[in-house]
Amino acid sequence: MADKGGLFDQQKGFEVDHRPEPPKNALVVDLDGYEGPLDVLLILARDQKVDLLQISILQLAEQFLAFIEEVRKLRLEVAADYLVMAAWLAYLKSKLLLPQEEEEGPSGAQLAERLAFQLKKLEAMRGAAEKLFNGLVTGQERLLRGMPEGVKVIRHSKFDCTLLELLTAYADQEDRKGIRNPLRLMRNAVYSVEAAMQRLERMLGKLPDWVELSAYIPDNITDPFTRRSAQASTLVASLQMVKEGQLELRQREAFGPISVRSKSGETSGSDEEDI
Amino acid sequence: MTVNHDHIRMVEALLSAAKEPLDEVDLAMRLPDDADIPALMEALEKYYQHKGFNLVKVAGKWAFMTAPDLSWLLQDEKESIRKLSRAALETLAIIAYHQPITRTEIEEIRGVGLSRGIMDVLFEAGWIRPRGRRRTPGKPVTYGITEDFLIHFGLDDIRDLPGFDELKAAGLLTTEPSGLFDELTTRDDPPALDPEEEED
Amino acid sequence: MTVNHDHIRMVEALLSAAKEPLDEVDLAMRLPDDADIPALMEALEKYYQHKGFNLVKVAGKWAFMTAPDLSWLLQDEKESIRKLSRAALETLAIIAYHQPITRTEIEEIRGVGLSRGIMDVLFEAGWIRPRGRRRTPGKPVTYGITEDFLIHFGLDDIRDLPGFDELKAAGLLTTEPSGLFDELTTRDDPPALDPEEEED
Repeated sequence: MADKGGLFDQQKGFEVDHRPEPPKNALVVDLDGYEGPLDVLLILARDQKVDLLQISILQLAEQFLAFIEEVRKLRLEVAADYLVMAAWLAYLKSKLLLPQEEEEGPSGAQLAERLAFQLKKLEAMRGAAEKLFNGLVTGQERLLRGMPEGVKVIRHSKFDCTLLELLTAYADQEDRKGIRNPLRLMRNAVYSVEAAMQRLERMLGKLPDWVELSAYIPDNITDPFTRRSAQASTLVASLQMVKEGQLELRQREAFGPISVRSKSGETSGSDEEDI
Repeated sequence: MTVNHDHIRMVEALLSAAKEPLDEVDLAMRLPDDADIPALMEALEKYYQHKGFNLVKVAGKWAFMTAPDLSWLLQDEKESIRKLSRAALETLAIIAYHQPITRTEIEEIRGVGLSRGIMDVLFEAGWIRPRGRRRTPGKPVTYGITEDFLIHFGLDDIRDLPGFDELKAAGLLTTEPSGLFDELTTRDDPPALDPEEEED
Repeated sequence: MTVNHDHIRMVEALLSAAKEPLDEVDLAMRLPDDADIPALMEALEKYYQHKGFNLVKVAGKWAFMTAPDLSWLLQDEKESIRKLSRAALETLAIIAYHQPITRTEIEEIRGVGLSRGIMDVLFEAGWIRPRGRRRTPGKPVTYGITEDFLIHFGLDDIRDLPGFDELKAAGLLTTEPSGLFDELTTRDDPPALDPEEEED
């Protein structure tokens, strides 16, 4: 294709794109320079130098097919969407060339028109993007006050939160859930029921007769949280031991102190050392 | 000028001190009840039109901005330009002109799959936002542009986009599928991602 | 006034856009050689002395500042806006996506206890409300979002919130879903009202 140089020149319009310009060697055809098959078609179409709605789709189809042919000669794999486009254009070409048959669906001419329209649309958006960035961009052509003293916008709600922030918060949350089997750090400040039971069992024989349950709580616990958990666990442990027949519990009035003693006739587990 | 001079001074003070453009509701809340905001703004706009900075309306909000013809003077103060890839630029323009628009419709117009990086960049810039859902099967999310977009590009309204009315009149801003390739393939799977687009 | 009008405009633009006060040397460097800076500043100072903002000299440098008699205008706005804490944001998002939801369920999803203050803030903002009671042991109260929430975030309907896949497509999510909450996040139907629930 002799017009390759001119073809690449069309890409200069966008200043913000800093992709290195493809080499102008007509033998090197690099698909990486294009934004898909429609982009190639648009660039080819511009060579016809007429309004896109007036272009010869037949000629365009031939150009595209030749282009793909060229690319395939140099490089084996061509992205699937280019091949789909090539196949479709070949189909369109045959439809345009063959005499019109009575059949379902749009005619070749209608399809050609639609393609031209789609190219026109894409071109319009490219032009628009360019104009947008060449317009009165705030921060470039027009600057806001550099040193505002700080009137904040009066929002109509007291809290400032954008939808994006909300979505991001949710997404972060979801992201964290993506971690499987997260490491969980157990709170070791909890005095477990098991520990309370062991202690009760060990101490039972040493304290005869009714003793307040609170006496069984280790007195070296200073952290209030741990202390409360020890109280709760000791109570639960004592209830369990009553159920097992090792203990008797007594409470004389509501909210009054709870006393405990070893059930008569029962031997306690062991009477070794205290803590 | 028949507008109240005290009110003029208040608007000047507020707009000069504001960190971002203020709308007329914001101004009305600060000013005495009898202030005629539209008349004040009109007077001020006129008053500042030939100064070194002008009163301009962006996204329906007012702000003092330096005069465009002096932008050459202010090189040091300019914000560094966010470099957008061509794909991102095009996607942004498509969203702005067609909003609300779904992902698939964007892909349809560009004729190529939309890589995740692109939307990411536009979200991050604060220029696009999810707008709602299309009431069609699958209820796809639609996207639109934000107020920041309008402010950034110095537009008061979406209608101020370059060539908006002409493009609309020419029917170029419809999002209906062209049905072009239906003949060949029923594309219910999204078009393959263009690996090149990932690079931005 | 004999000062050059173009020079006046340049000083106005420079001082308006400057991020810090400028001294006369700074200004002279940017202006044409023949600019008479002291005369310009004198003219401008006089010109702006009765406006809503004045040209003032602080520590030998020039800046536009709000007229002292109007500083009250800028006062109470400064504190009126609060940002939501990360925990509150997350809680709000969870309520929005999973409503109606109980306290315990929120805690389960976030993996940490919910402090009282968080819900208070969201109530204060007017974004959440108690919705009813779950018909499970203990009859816990369920929470949901309010109409104000929808208005604030510009949503027509709570169903307009993007789903998991769309968040991912928009680049907001980076990891794979854990599968833990699949039925909550990937269903395409709007979260149906909990049948177990009585609306109040």
